[in-house]
Amino acid sequence: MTFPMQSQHSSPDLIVHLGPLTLAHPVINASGTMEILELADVFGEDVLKSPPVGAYVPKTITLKPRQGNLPPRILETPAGMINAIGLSGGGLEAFVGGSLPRLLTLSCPLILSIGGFSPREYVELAAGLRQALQAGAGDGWTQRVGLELNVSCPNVHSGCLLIGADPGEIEGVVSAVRREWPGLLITKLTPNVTDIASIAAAAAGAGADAISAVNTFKGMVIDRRSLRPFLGNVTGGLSGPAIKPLALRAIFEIFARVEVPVIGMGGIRSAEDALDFLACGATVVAVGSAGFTDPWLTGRIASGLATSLSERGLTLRDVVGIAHRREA
Amino acid sequence: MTFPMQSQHSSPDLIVHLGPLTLAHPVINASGTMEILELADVFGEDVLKSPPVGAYVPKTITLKPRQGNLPPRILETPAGMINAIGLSGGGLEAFVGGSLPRLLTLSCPLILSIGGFSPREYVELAAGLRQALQAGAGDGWTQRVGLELNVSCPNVHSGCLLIGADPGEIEGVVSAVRREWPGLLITKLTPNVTDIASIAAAAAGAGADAISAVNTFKGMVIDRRSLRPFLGNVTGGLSGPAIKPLALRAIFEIFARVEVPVIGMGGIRSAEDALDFLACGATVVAVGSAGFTDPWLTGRIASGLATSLSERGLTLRDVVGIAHRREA
Amino acid sequence: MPRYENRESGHECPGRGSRGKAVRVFGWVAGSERLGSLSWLTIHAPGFPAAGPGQFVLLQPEPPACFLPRAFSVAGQRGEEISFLISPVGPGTKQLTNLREHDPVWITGPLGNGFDMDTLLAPPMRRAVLVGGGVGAAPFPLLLDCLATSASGPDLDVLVLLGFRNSSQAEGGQPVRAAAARLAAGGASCRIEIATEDGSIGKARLVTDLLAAEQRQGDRLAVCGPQAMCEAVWQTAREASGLSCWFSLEANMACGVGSCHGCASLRADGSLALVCRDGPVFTGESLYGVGEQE
Amino acid sequence: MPRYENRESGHECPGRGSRGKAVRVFGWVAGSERLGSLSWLTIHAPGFPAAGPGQFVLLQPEPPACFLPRAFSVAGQRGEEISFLISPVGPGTKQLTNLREHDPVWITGPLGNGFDMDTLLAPPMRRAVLVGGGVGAAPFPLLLDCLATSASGPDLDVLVLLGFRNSSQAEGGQPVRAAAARLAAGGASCRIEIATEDGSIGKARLVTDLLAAEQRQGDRLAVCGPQAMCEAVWQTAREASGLSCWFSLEANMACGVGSCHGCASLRADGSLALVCRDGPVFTGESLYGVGEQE
Ligand SMILES: Cc1cc2nc3c(=O)[nH]c(=O)nc-3n(C[C@H](O)[C@H](O)[C@H](O)COP(=O)(O)OP(=O)(O)OC[C@H]3O[C@@H](n4cnc5c(N)ncnc54)[C@H](O)[C@@H]3O)c2cc1C
Ligand SMILES: Cc1cc2nc3c(=O)[nH]c(=O)nc-3n(C[C@H](O)[C@H](O)[C@H](O)COP(=O)(O)OP(=O)(O)OC[C@H]3O[C@@H](n4cnc5c(N)ncnc54)[C@H](O)[C@@H]3O)c2cc1C
Ligand SMILES: Cc1cc2nc3c(=O)[nH]c(=O)nc-3n(C[C@H](O)[C@H](O)[C@H](O)COP(=O)(O)O)c2cc1C
Ligand SMILES: Cc1cc2nc3c(=O)[nH]c(=O)nc-3n(C[C@H](O)[C@H](O)[C@H](O)COP(=O)(O)O)c2cc1C
Ligand code: FES
Ligand code: FES
Repeated sequence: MTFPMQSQHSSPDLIVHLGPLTLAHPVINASGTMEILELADVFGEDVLKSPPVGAYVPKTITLKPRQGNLPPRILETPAGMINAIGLSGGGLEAFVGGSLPRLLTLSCPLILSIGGFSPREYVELAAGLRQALQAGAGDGWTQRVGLELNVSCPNVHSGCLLIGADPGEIEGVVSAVRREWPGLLITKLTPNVTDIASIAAAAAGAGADAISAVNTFKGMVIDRRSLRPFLGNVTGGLSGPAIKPLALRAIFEIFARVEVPVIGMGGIRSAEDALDFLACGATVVAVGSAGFTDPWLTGRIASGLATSLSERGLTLRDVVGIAHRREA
Repeated sequence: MTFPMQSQHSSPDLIVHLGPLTLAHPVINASGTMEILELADVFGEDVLKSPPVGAYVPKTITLKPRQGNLPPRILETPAGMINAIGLSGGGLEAFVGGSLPRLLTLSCPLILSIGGFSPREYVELAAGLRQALQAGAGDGWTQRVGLELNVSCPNVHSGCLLIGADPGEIEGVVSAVRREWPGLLITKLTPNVTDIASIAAAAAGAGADAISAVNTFKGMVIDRRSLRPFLGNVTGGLSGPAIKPLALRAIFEIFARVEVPVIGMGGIRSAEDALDFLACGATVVAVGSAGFTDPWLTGRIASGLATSLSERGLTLRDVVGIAHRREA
Repeated sequence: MPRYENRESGHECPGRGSRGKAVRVFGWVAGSERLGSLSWLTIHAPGFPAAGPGQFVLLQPEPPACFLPRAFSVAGQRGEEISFLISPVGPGTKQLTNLREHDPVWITGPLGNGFDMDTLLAPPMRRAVLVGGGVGAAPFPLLLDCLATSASGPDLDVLVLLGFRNSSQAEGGQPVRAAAARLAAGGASCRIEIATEDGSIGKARLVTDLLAAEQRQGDRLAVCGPQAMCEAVWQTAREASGLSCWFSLEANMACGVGSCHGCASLRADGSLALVCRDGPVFTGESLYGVGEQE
Repeated sequence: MPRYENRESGHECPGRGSRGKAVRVFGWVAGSERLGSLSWLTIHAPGFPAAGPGQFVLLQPEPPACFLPRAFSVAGQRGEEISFLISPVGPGTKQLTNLREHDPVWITGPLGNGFDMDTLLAPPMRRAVLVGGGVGAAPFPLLLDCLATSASGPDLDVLVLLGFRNSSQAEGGQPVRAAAARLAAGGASCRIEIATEDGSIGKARLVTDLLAAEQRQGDRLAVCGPQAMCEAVWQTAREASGLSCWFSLEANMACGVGSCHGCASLRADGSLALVCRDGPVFTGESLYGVGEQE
């Protein structure tokens, strides 16, 4: 099995700090697009020993178990894909009892994504995870585990998307979770808004340590035979290279507005794409749908970044936000 | 030169009424993407004698002449393109004195698109065009000429985009123009908003006879060499197949909210794509960027629609909005 | 001589033990043949492990015409040469069937559970019946080769029922014929019946007509084909008694490995299964339940 | 024998009168040859009218790898066979240079103004100097063929200066050589000089070094190449007196016909020209002005 050279993608040039977390390189996976325990089942345990990601982000965890939306749930679209999974998973208890202990053995930091259907649910999820980590992860766990608030899933019919589109709601959720969660707190934003930068500012103002953007763009597909909505859920979220220019614009605007670090994503499939996001202001980049094609893509992109930076004679630090500065 | 069979795309099955206008078929061009007088210069006058479009929409007219943004202004993106033209053109006077008389000889209806930098400019533009048409287009011109308010261009730094994102501003502009313009009045919306349906409702409430959607999605591209913004204008508008799922969702939501007819566009390049938009609720569809590849695409799509409808045993009327109804 | 012909049935069936051994490797086209409206594509995939019958792979040519790779049943394997039976229905399958020798292709697999040979052959074994519709015949050459190398190979009684739209699609059945001949050459009893919907071969009938005429108590059915055919097979099979059925399902996939949760399929009990991880092979009971026929 | 060799210079140059006569037709690849790092692609385009030198077309293979077609100078024409010199720099050009015979391609053209032969040859005509950088040599085979068929053909004095990155790219100059030979065969005086940046042919120099050494008062320059080269040629040419220069520009294009206003290029006076409609050929003065050299 081809595996990115560990020596390259953990090269010191690529180390980034995201609050208390230290990442060997700035390329992580996007929530919901890489289940590393499933990869281990299919490809073998090696992936757990040397994960290709700078930090690992599991699928968004909900309070209760959820099946998600009815099929069909995905379809390829021009240069992208649409999905309407609708947050499926075993819920908090199953996660804490099942996956979490195994994930805590990973050599890279862990960023846990949570999604609630009310502000209260976010708080319960954060509190539940904090308790589990305090009990099972040993001292200093806040240096290895962060929390991402998914207030941006377009595929559930109540709750998080509505929160994600309103600065006031965002403030409420973020500040409530902030009181429960001592570690790195990230807020993941939806791009389906008029002004994403002001939502980012609201989240940062309420105590978010970092902003993650973008979640998917709300779209739909028509079934060619019936001329009815193709997806079981009618609408879904668009991702992949198709949305990259839109995501870059969002990162550019957020970086210009807030001081906290930005995790950028949307259509990344190469080191060049990753550079684009760094240039717009992302400190860390995430690979989503393109990782379906190649589960090791994050590692390959990290290697490519190292090469590209050294060819350009630039450091990571030089590049982050460079698109905001005039040419020398 | 290959030309769509006139017999097919003016087949009576495809005739649509858009307010007082009668279109031989429901496939028009999107403003700014087909300059029919230029086509005549390059390919010959035939295109003026039998235009491939159901109605012809020239580029958005501004009050004063404008050069538009600095180059580069366009780039291909995955399954699409980004542009930052920024409304270039000779302005109202040049249009009225130059192109308008020739365009009035077209055999299809004309939809004039205007863009202002303040509500006042929209009113002046509408009044100027009305006067020119009253003077030069003969009685009954309102049956041949409509007006589209472009309140949605993402590539100019003041004015229309701001108007297009705010229901209150929209109401102001539409109702002011409504007083000046006796004919068909269309409002073209930007998709760069949290809730496009409520903007559509505001426009319809203020007197718009139809809604046109979508204009381009605001995005940006990074120059690979300099890592600075590629476009002269920093940001630009994304169009093409990449955005089709997003545009369909917008049409679906607008149709569910307003009673007036919808002109749907965003990534259409085939009769199947056109059907998707009709199914979501568009009465008329517009071809934008895909027409750059083939200036006769509108006519071909109309032919394809006729074939596809007859294969399915459906009329245009059956199809419009069918995605909102349960399967029989 | 076509690639699927006249080869020894040399495939060592790995059983269901191939989990944890999948790879993603860069291979190339070793051969491509039109079989009527279908195609037989062979990829040379360095280091690719032995696939079980009913397992699948993800294929993506380089450069790809599509964003996502596409899923295909392993139809045959000889060491590092993996073959597929492909129906060109859209851009992904069209690109694959138009590839030429040496064109590069990424291949990920083997994936999924596949047919459980131990259960299929568990005593009291009477007869294995393979039911395929169209390109659903794809997993059967490998399945037949695995039967040929199984311990009970020479004692087997195997019936293959294939339904095709027309004679052009039926040409896609040739690799199945070839594998059946190899199995029979080893001493097993193996018969193939073919139905075409348009009657271009024999009279016009469906594969379920063949099944209704042939099925016997105790038959073990391995089924692969369009959803409507699978449901019809289940209805037909329930009219006989004591039949066991395994169905290989399709679903739109993105990752193929359980990461995306996109390939969900509804089970009889209302729960959702992931076709790539929990399948693609499911028992008839789990999919369609044991309730009354409507 | 390569396609660009040993043919009569049979092209009837249409002058600038081809506006209004462009077509969009479905053609196919009649031939494709690698010339070092460049490619010579010939499309059979039924009904395609005669193109003038410096005019361009839009090409898009079917199915296309890119959303938009790509612009290419017409490099040669024999009736309905149109040839292009292509440098594979990105997905569009790579798809084109990888096409094989009979592969289908949409072609739109001829587009743009092209070099104005009447002005180029207007008395007092001294010498025509063709200056090309890299794939900027593309329009010259057609330009030379047009010169060969022009009234003053046999009396002409023509100098061709080509700059390439290295010897591999310089192989792309062969069609220019072949056309120059055809022109010389008709009696004209025609010489070619080649410079390579890495010195892999002769010593390392730029095409502007050649120009500086060769240029004479009254030369008429037709220039095509990267933007930096064009500017350097303008600076060099202004050191001699009485030179006239025409530059063929590139710009990202979508429509190629004046519909999208995307291909704008800044002129010396601060106004914007559309490269596809107002160009691609512009005078040096209009682009770079007549002001002082910085
Ligand atoms: C486990 C498994 C095994 C498989 N094995 C084989 C095999 O051995 N051989 C084989 O040929 N195929 C096999 N398939 C099917 C194969 O994966 C698909 O045919 C392939 O993905 C099609 O890709 P495409 O790009 O050609 O078509 P696509 O364009 O991706 O179309 C895919 C399917 O979706 C439908 N579709 C796409 N868009 C729409 C829309 N807007 N409305 C309605 N329907 C739409 C199409 O009709 C088509 O059926 C298998 C699938 C699975 C899951
Ligand atoms: C009138 C005219 C005539 C021409 N004649 C010829 C000819 O005869 N032969 C020939 O080979 N070419 C010619 N060209 C150029 C040719 O059209 C381009 O090379 C072609 O469009 C490239 O397409 P592509 O898909 O291969 O590359 P693309 O990927 O489209 O790249 C196109 C160009 O844009 C740049 N680019 C793309 N994305 C970015 C980014 N994010 N940041 C910075 N830069 C970027 C690339 O570096 C490249 O130079 C001509 C162009 C014009 C306008
Ligand atoms: C199938 C699928 C499932 C996803 N699930 C989640 C999720 O559970 N939580 C979340 O925050 N984002 C989820 N996303 C969004 C991605 O994390 C990411 O924000 C988005 O896909 C954009 O990145 P991409 O274009 O690289 O895919 C999902 C995306 C896809 C395609
Ligand atoms: C180059 C270009 C120029 C455009 N100019 C205008 C314009 O002048 N007025 C306008 O209302 N829309 C303009 N648009 C937007 C289109 O009319 C259309 O709304 C958009 O491109 C989506 O359709 P498409 O995906 O089919 O291109 C322009 C789009 C492009 C690509
Ligand atoms: S295809 Fe991704 S979970 Fe099955
Ligand atoms: S390329 Fe569209 S105007 Fe020139």
